[in-house]
Amino acid sequence: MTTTQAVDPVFTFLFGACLVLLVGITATMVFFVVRYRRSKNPEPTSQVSGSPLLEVIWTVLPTLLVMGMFYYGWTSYLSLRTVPKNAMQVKAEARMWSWNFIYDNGKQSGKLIVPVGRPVQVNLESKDVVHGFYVPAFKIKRDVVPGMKNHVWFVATSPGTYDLFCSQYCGTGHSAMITTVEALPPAQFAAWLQQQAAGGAAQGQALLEKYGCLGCHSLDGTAKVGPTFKGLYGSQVKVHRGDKEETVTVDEGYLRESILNPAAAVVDDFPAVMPQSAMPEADLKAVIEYLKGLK
Amino acid sequence: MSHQEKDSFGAKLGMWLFLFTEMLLFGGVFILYSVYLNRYPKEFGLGGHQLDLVFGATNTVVLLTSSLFAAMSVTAIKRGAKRLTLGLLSVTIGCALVFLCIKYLEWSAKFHHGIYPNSPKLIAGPPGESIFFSLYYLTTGLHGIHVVIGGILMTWTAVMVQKGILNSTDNVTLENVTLYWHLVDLVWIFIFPLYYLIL
Amino acid sequence: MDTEHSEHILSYGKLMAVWVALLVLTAATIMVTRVELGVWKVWAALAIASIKSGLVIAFFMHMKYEPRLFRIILFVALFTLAGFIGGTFFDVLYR
Amino acid sequence: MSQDTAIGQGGFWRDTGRTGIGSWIFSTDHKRIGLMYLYCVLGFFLVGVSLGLLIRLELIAPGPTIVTAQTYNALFTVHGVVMIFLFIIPGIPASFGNLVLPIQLGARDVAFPRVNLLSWWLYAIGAVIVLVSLFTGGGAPDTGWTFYVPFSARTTTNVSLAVFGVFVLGFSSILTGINFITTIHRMRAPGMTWTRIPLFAWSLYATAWVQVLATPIIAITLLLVITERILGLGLFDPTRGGDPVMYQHMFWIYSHPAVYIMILPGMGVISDIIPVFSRKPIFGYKMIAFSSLAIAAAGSAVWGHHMYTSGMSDLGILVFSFLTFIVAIPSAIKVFNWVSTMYKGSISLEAPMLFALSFILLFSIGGLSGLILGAAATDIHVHDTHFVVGHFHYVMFGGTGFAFFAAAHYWLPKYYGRRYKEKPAIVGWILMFVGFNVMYFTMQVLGMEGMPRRYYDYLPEFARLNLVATVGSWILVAGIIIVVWNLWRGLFRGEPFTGNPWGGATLEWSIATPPPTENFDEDPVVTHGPYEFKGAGVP
Ligand code: HEA
Ligand code: HEA
Ligand code: HEC
Ligand code: CUA
Ligand SMILES: [Cu+2]
Repeated sequence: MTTTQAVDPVFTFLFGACLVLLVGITATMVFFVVRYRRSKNPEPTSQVSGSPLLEVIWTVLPTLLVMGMFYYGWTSYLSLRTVPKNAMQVKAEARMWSWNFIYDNGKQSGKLIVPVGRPVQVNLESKDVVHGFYVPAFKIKRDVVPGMKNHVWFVATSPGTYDLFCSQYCGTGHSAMITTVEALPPAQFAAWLQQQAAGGAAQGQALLEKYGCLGCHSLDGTAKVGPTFKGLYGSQVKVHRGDKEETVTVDEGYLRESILNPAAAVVDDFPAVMPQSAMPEADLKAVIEYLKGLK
Repeated sequence: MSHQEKDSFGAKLGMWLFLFTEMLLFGGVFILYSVYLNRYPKEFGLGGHQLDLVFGATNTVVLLTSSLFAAMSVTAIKRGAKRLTLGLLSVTIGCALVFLCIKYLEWSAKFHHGIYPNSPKLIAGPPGESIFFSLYYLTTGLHGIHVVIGGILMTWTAVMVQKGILNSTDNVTLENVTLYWHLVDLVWIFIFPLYYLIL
Repeated sequence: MDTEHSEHILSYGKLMAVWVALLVLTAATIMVTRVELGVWKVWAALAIASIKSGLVIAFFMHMKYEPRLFRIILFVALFTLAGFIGGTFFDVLYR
Repeated sequence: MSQDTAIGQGGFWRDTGRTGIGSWIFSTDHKRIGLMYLYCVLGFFLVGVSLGLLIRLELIAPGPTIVTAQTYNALFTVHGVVMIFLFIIPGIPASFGNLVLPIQLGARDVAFPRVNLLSWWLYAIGAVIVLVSLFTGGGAPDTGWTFYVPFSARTTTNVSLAVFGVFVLGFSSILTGINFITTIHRMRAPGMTWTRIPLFAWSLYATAWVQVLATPIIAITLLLVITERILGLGLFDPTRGGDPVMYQHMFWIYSHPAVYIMILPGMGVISDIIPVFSRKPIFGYKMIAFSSLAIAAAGSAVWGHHMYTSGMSDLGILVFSFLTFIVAIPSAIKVFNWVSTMYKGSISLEAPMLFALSFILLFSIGGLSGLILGAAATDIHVHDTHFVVGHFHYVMFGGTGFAFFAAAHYWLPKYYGRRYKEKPAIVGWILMFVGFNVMYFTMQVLGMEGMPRRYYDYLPEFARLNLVATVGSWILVAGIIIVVWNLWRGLFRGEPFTGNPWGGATLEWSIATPPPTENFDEDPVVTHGPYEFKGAGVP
């Protein structure tokens, strides 16, 4: 059974029951208002102020109904918690404000690529604050809490792309912390998994993904939480250094400083929220080379 | 004119309700304490052994005694013994001061050893230990603030007794203030074993 | 409206007796926790603390001589606190 | 009182001979304090709805529209904080509770008039602190009204001050609660037995208990957020061994019971209004009174339903989900009893009754969607989406908000001696009702489709429904403006209002309009229940 199949019937049952109750109550209310309005019924025609029988009925019936709702909701919830044995393991790292998925063979990806038809268990780890792993298409959600081992599972039954949201509020870039689940046919998935990141440009991009830079910086010219990387190298930017305003031309030194010590010079109109990053020298070089090439 | 004659029953009811809120305020800290004790029994044990039992026990006796004097002052004022009431209240306030002095000594000894919230020593130590001491400072600090408030209220009532505003027939304010003081004692009755003894 | 309850004045002697009992109980907790009882010492210490607070509430705080309403609401408050702690433990003990 | 510009027709407005601001802000008269609360609360309501309007405007289309992401986050945080702590929690109890409760019991004032004044001052001070926090320090807080750690411990915005303001507001709420419990126990007039207490007073009694027993927990929790930020206690910091989920427990231990602080007084208002406008005794008085207590009691034990996805234990989810469904039962009892009260009555659809009837409908929608949230399997999907946002606006605005307006139309003329016009009130009500449903029902659909809450920007597939919701908010604005303007104009310059035009049987309708400062010339002796209309001077 998939997670969607477990949850959907509960929705149907609950919405159905609620609809019946709501329509019943509203209809009764409207009927009374019309039937007993003062112009038609100038004096009340009854003074009843209670009926033990009725009150017992409408205590007991709702009790039974809600117990049914509870039980159905609970048992279906259990299937969300029971991970099938053959599930593939993927680690999800959440940080402000991007996702990074790490596979058993060490491969990393900013999108969650999964094989169709095979259950996947995603182990959730947070690098900073609480995030939420939410894929509406599979009706699953779990908070990513720092210091805590949480997980979810799902299975994609047909190939396609599904939205993956961060559901737990985590700051400025919360609504930008979205990516996708891509379900590939098993053979294609196996091929993807084995593919090693090639050198050069592909490696640079992979590094940006790995360090979570792309949560805040885009490669296509749109400003996200931070300025875009596109055309950054060689351009002129206005920054303030402490209280001083200055205009700098982006060169290697500036890039290096911006990455290792982001608070030193803060670009105008952007908040000083970029975290310090402890990249090994080799990675730093590769990133800077890559950024230079982004025209 | 129900609000012109004093309703001492109502005043006491109101005071008890207020005491409940204080109980739940400390209750919040005790929730955290119990949860973290359950998670870090070893570290709590190590932390607890670094607290000084002599300081803790002395303060327990001091507070219990002050409570006794506070309770006796109520008896005294109802019997119309104004001088005695004032004397008993002064001893109570004195006990509060002694308590605070001892607390000060205890805290400064800990600070001296580099144990205070967010200290480098605690940050370097095991996680549970820093939790223990944070809770310790939080609880005793919050309690200390209540001792200070209690002392101030006690002084204020003593002045009112002196002026005769509180007397053998109208003394519910004194009763209420001593109720508050007993609550401070009650909280300590739990703090003492939880932090100094059981670990 | 509730009728005014008769004012009860506690004697000094009784208060002293309570105080002595409290000191004895304090000594008892210290002793109990110095012997090795394992987890039981937690419960023993808490039990003694509860007895002590019972004494303080009943005598120093006059609860014994107040109308029943006061005891009921005290119970409500304690029960609520117990519920808060208990509810939290449904989570933390079984995580 | 010949001048038609005079505020009110006398009564407590005039009879002390003192006017001017000092006679208000230092007055211990429960009516003056109630009115001061009312003005503040209404003021903050308008601030809050304006922020809500800005939120909707930003969400009208995907991408940046009118503000930046940071500003948006501050917007919904401040909107939530203002609405919860400054509008809806003090809303009905502190304003209408103060105005009406002592009179309904046959008392001259609350038990502790000076504490009552202190409570208003604390409210004012807390509100000022919250407002100051928006413009000082690192700027308006951006944590959401839930202040979840670790985010709230590390954001650079002015969280500490805002949280401190809320802490002060908590004390104000506690003092009101203590006052009301004592008042109800001690200040009832001769003959006012427990089964003759009006249901509004009963609901305040249950509310007051929640205020007294739950609020201290939020006080300590907020204190912990402050110490976490300033002293670095690390009690919730995972790198130091703390547990962020414990924060969530402590927060919701208060904040779930708080939702019953919000709704119970509203339910009390409805229980008072429906019988009056049906001219029939309330159906099942004892069950309604008792169910208020049951909601307060059971509601204190269900906080975990806000944490199903947090990583709480499955056993915890089992227990909290079960208890959540238990709380729904007393609410259901109330709804059924309200509807039955109208059976064979003589129903008059004046403004208070219209608001009351729409309360039943909107609260039912909100409450029933609460059941979807209470069931473990379904909550997983809709948690932290706009479905939840829809749920709580239905119960808070559709419930308490509409009850607030019902109470305003029902009671305020009594205190001003003047009344609003009926027609504009009805037009405003229709616009509010329609706009409300257009906006919030749409938001529930959005949530079902998976749109997370607190999202500044969203995917194109959500664009159409968001547009609909925003248009709904404009219809709602139009309604609120008409209703508030009509009330305002009417109370100060409308037709005189005297006697007992609605035909209420509770004590407030037996005294002069506006009530004199001492309420009763001589202590009333109560001889009949609150809803026995025969012989209660009903026209
Ligand atoms: C006035 C405030 C108020 C009220 C009264 C309620 C009432 C209820 N709420 Fe709500 N709730 C909130 C305010 C309120 N809530 C807020 C503010 C949040 C979000 C906080 C945040 O995250 O920011 C929230 C969130 C919230 C959640 C968490 C959602 C999530 O984040 O995932 C849940 C889950 O169980 C829930 C459940 C309920 C239930 C079961 C009730 C019940 O009490 C409802 C009972 C009512 C009825 C059932 C309807 C009337 C009865 C009938 C029509 C008769 C027929 C009924 C039956 C036969 C049962 N609420
Ligand atoms: C009582 C509580 C209450 C009330 C009444 C409202 C009212 C409104 N809220 Fe509320 N809302 C909350 C409590 C409330 N809200 C809470 C607690 C949150 C959660 C915050 C968080 O996530 O932390 C929230 C979150 C929230 C969101 C979700 C944000 C997000 O998650 O991204 C949205 C989005 O649409 C929204 C919109 C609105 C709107 C449009 C109104 C409207 O009802 C407003 C409509 C009315 C008007 C716009 C009238 C304005 C009138 C004037 C300005 C003129 C008056 C003039 C004269 C008197 C002369 N609110
Ligand atoms: C939390 C969001 C965030 C993350 C994650 C982040 N940045 Fe930034 N970055 C910003 C912001 C905001 C600015 C602009 C303000 C400033 O200069 O500090 C910025 C500025 C920069 C600049 C200077 C740009 C300019 O226009 O001058 C560079 C270069 C940069 N970041 C590189 C990186 C790299 C490489 C990483 C990954 C290791 C990264 N950033 C991760 C938010 C982020
Ligand atoms: Cu990450 Cu929201
Ligand atoms: Cu809740």
